Amino acid sequence: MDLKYSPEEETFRAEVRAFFDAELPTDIRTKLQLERRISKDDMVRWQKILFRKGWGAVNWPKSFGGTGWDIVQQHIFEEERADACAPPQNPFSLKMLAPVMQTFGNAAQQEYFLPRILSGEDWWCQGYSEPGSGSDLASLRTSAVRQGDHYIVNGQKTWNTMGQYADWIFCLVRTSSEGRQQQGISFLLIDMKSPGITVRPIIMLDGEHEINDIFFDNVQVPVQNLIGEENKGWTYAKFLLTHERSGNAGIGACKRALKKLKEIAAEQKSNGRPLIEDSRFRDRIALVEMELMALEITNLRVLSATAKEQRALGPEVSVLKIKGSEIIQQLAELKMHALGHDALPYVREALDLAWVGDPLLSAHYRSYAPPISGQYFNQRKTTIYAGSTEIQKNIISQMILGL
Amino acid sequence: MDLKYSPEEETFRAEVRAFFDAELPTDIRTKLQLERRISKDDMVRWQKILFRKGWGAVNWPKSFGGTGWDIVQQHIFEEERADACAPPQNPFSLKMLAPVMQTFGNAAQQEYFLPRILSGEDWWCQGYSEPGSGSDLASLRTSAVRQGDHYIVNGQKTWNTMGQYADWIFCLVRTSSEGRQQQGISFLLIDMKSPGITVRPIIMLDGEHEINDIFFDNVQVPVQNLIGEENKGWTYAKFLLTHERSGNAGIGACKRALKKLKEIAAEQKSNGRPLIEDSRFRDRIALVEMELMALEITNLRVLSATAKEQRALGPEVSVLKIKGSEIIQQLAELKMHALGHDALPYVREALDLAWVGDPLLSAHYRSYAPPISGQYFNQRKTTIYAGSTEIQKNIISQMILGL
Amino acid sequence: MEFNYSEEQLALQDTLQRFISRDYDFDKRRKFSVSSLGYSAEAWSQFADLGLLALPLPEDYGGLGGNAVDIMLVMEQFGQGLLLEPYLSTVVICGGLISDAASEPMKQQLLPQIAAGKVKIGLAGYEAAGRYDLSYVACTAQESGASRRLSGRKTVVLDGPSADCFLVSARSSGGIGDRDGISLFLVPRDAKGLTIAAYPTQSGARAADLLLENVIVGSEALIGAPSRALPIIERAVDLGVAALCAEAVGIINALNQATLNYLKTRKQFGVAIGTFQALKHKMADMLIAAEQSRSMAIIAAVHADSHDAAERHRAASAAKAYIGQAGRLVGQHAVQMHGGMGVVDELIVSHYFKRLTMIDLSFGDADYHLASFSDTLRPAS
Amino acid sequence: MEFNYSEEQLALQDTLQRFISRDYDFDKRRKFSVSSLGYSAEAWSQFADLGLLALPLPEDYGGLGGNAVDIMLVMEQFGQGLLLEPYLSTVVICGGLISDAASEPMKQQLLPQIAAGKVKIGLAGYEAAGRYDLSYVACTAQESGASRRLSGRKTVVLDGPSADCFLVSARSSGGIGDRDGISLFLVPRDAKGLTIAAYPTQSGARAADLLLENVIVGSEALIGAPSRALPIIERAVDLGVAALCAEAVGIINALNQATLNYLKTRKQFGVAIGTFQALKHKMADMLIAAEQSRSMAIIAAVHADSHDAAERHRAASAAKAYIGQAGRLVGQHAVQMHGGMGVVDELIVSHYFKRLTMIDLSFGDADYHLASFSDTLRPAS
Repeated sequence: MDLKYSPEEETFRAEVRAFFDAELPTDIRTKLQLERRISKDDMVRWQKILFRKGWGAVNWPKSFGGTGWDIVQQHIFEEERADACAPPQNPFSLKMLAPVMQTFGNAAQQEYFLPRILSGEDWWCQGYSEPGSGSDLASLRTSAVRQGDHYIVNGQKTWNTMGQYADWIFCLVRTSSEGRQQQGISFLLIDMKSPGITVRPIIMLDGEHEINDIFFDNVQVPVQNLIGEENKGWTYAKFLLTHERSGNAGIGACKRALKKLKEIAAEQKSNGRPLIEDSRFRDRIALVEMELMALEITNLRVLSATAKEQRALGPEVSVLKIKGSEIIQQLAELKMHALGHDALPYVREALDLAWVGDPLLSAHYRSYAPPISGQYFNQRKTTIYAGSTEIQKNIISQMILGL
Repeated sequence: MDLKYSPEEETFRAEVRAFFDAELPTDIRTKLQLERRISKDDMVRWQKILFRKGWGAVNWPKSFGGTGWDIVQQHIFEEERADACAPPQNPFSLKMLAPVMQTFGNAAQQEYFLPRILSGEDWWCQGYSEPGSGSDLASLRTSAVRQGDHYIVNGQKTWNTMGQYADWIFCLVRTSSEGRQQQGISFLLIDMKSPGITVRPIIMLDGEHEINDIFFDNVQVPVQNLIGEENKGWTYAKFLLTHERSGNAGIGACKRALKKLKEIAAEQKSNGRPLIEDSRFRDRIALVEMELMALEITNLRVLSATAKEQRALGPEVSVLKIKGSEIIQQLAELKMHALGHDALPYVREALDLAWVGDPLLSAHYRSYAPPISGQYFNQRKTTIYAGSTEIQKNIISQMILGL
Repeated sequence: MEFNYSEEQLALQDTLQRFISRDYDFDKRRKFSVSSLGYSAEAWSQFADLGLLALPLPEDYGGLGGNAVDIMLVMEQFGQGLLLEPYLSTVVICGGLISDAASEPMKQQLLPQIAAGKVKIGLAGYEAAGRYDLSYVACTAQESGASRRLSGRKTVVLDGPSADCFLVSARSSGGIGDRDGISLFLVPRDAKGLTIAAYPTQSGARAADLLLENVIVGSEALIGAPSRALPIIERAVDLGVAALCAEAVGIINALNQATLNYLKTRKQFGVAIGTFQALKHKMADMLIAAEQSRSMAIIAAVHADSHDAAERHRAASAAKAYIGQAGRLVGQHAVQMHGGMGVVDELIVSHYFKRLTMIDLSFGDADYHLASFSDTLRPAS
Repeated sequence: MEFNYSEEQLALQDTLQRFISRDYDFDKRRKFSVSSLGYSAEAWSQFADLGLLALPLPEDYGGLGGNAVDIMLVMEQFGQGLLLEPYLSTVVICGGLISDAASEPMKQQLLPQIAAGKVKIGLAGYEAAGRYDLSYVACTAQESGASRRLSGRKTVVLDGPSADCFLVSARSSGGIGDRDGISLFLVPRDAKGLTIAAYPTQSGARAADLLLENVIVGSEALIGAPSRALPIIERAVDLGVAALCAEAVGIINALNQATLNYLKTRKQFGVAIGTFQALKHKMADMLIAAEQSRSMAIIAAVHADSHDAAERHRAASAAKAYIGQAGRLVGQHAVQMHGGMGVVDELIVSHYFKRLTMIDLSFGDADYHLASFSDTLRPAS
């Protein structure tokens, strides 16, 4: 038993870190350091930089232009990314759609779409959930009716993240009402510029616009945009969901948030002394840090076992998803509590890096304070989306415990 | 809104306290103060003293020789009892059987049994649970077959508390297998001296003998020992269970345990200083004390509402049972943690007041330490018996929330 | 012992409930929140007409002589309706403080005005580096003849933007953390040298930071004895804490009701999600938390009028700490059980959740009050 | 990175598992526990034959030169089987301490004996008033010529009744709580002036309190530098803590297995209770706790051999604190889900529960180690 990374892995980490130091644009880095808003443009700029380096898709096989990195390398890359305050890449195209397309898509689809994802040319979003179908995804009702060379799509998708920027959307649609719900579902690629698509913003509880309702009114979709076979979409969907869950432990993001929490607790004062010297608050930090220490090893144990056994990630990722989301929520909550009264102000403009701030507001309010309460509110979603904690526990009790 | 007791109630409290000061035998008081074993004899002695005072049954109407006290007076009596370190009375006869007998029993039964309970002459135990029937009580299988003037009883009861001392046992038995499980149950009074009864001790995890298995092998029970009607026993059983749950908040016992915890935390040392000066441990005490402050008021709110509306206690007692059992468990756990290493020794003899102790053992081990770890282990039962916490939550969600 | 509201109290509760459903539904509340004022001026004058603003003030000064239990009843409705008006600041805390400790002329001048809804006042008692400690006062009050010159910063003054004047704590003597040496002054918003940085809060109300640069006030502006103001400020804040606890209880019950309805109506896998035992038991936990929180709010209210400062503060801290934790449990469960619908701005659920969170963070969070309650368990040595 | 045991380690694990199922089932364990010795002398000599006792000791002294991960593997099985033998005291802690710091002759004398199962040693490091603080040493070591006179009390010396000798910490200089001034001495059980009060423990093993009255020891009894023994004691205790964490992980997994079986077989209301979602989700929480605890035990074991004292102690404290909490959750849930069967002496479940509880209370409970981990987060100032 040995927790040390191999010399090769350490060299790899150094290379990644050096690259981030050299290539990550300062304005983007600063935005992430101060946890301010980042734009689609920021993310695309970064994707193009990674693409030039040949790191456009860290989870793809070389054959499709990916890095072909093993699962530990991907973990190291993600850890360094978070630590370097580099933006995440678009997960919908790289982590969700691409594996499906590479496994079930046809040559034409692979040749056209994958390079455009890699280069940052196309921005993809996801069309899964519907108002009536959250945890019970298979009950979806958006219909696609075959008419000649097209499907005519009607219905509504919701909880669509960053669709307001998207060139394309991949959707689960109902192409048959025969048999079990799961049997009538197909996987369609839809051009967001198609007539009949309306994007309606959904404002989150933190006041930000990151998700949308998307309405389809007789939208024409060429049949060649069907992935795999008609009515086989549920198979592809489940395949995608496992890939989505992988890496959901978010160790890198948690470590970054813990670091930030400690900085804030050292800055904030309680009765004139640094808050972190208050043993009660320090204990709260300690409890989360211990949980994170454990999860980092649990995560690596799962990854290395999976790698060793050459298999896809199994239900054990539910453990990672549950713990990872709890930890990131607890860290967000502690950051907020570290602020005390200073968590109360809500200054939307302050979330833009450009904002210079009212000189009257206490100094820290012009540095780390503005995004923090909003983050706590926003992070409540992490135990809800991508399979709520309740769903994950159902998966564990059924697929691991056999209950 | 007013939390103060009325002058009459305060006078009553003073009277109760004075009585305990004057009449409670010192040896019994000391046993409870030091949380040592008490014997059946101690409890019977105390019952006779209460009986002489006319306080033999605080929850009975005057017509049956009870005190006729209202629900608040009963609460005050119980609080003072715990605080004075007086023993509890036998709940099986006074709180469970008696109300059933007074409501559904016939005159002959009432005239024969109730006075003997009051005077401490008869010791009763309960025959409800069976190995296969815990939470699912109605599935009980112990059978009573009518033969002339007798029922012939066969089967096994378990989790029988203090049956080793009992003169009588009241049992739920199956007199019919027709219709729904609940419809074939009857309520029988059985003389423990009857041939065919075997009592087998069950040792609890703390090493103590407080419960038993009771086996019935063709036990003859005169038909006049049937309560109410044959096959109507389930109605009486449910009636009894509500009465059992009432007062399960155990405020008095919790307050007494909290007091003890604080004494121990003031005695025990951490690095030479009193443990209670350690803010981390003190916070643990504070959290339970707050919970208890709240429960005391919640309990009184329930009692006074019930009294005002002249009704029996409803499902809200489930709230009291859940919280009361959690609090008494947390207090037992904190008492154990206050001991640190000193919680490890297990000296059975030390639980007897007579034991003088090995002078070598640290002094406190001859005062408060011996029973404490065992109490923590033993108290785990409180969230299991009389309707487990899970059952109580089912009751709340069904009967209060309508889920 | 009596745990129910009196007839008059129930009548008032009923009036408030009807007012909210008629004039203060969630859509209206949303508009008030984003209006320039940040609340409804109309509602405020209606509160004056209803006698709400006079309720806790002494009868000799145009008040109705109500007590902390009356305030509890009102604040519970403020919670249910997520009302934005500066009742806590102006009526409960500053009204209480002035009734308690102000000079006769100041009472004559201000209390009838508060009752009539003509004057609003904010408490400027906290400073950034002091966190929740009212004795941390770096803001200075220098004598210059009969008057005082105030200089320093005050942070997150609730309802500050709409206040006509402020009660400002400043140090006449002693070191920054000393309990002695703190004085309290009435400062009009237009005072020379006073700058106000206004902003919205996370729960849709308004607050402000204050900068005082040589603000001159006369001796008539003094409230309570010079250098001896901390106890009266603490008393008013305990009263405010009890009121906040009642508001939280109102929200907790509203959230439980909303969640229960959602569990009964939202279907997944073909059945109402309220049929899943894991959610049933969580809902049961929420009910228990609500009942225990109400008991704590009662304790805080009943002791808030007590003149035994230690007992009063102990009750307030226990209640605030307990309800801070219970509110966290209920708020997080309610959002979680609403799934996606719990994290969008559209439904009131997320607004209840945010307000509960901000209540915990106001006037000392759960950990702060746990600490001050815990310290009372120390054996007097 | 490698998270699996090596081939040899797996072979050893397999041997131990077979040993337990053959010679140490629950009924046998019960007999050993109430025997006069309190454990199985036969098992102990088998451990010697299997090389378990030599495992972590240095090769130069008849040991096998194993590391903390080997100990982890062994202790995990000790947990699974609720083994009672004094492995932790004699081999892990005292064996480690002697290998680490004893004089050459003492190593020559004791280590081969330990490996052969001929000598058992207990650590007498704690005193009643010191709680979990190893620097709290009131027991005195007075110089008298070449020898020392030891006087004082030591509390809860694990496996003390069967120990042939003790490692006793005593103060040569400084105040009671000072880190400096503590020396460590080897004291035979028959030493004149030493009285041993033996008793069983709550988890079925044995322990003792020691009274030392002018116990004379020569300079050859000294372990490590005089007055400088605390760091070597702390290192050995960290090793013991890592071992206890592994034992706890063994118990946690055994409890989860037992509970899962019970959920699948116990029927109520006509169905297996494992079909109730509330219990399913609790069981899922227990699985998560077990996985996280294993990760923590690995961290503690891998760092236990580190010579960076701060890093080693930090890992040990984090693991002990985390596993203390996780063990509490698993133990209490397991008992609760077993209902009445969880609180009786008859089933092994309650014995696992009691052992987990006592592990938490040994060598510092969860709160103690949380505090010492938390203190490492203080910015160096």
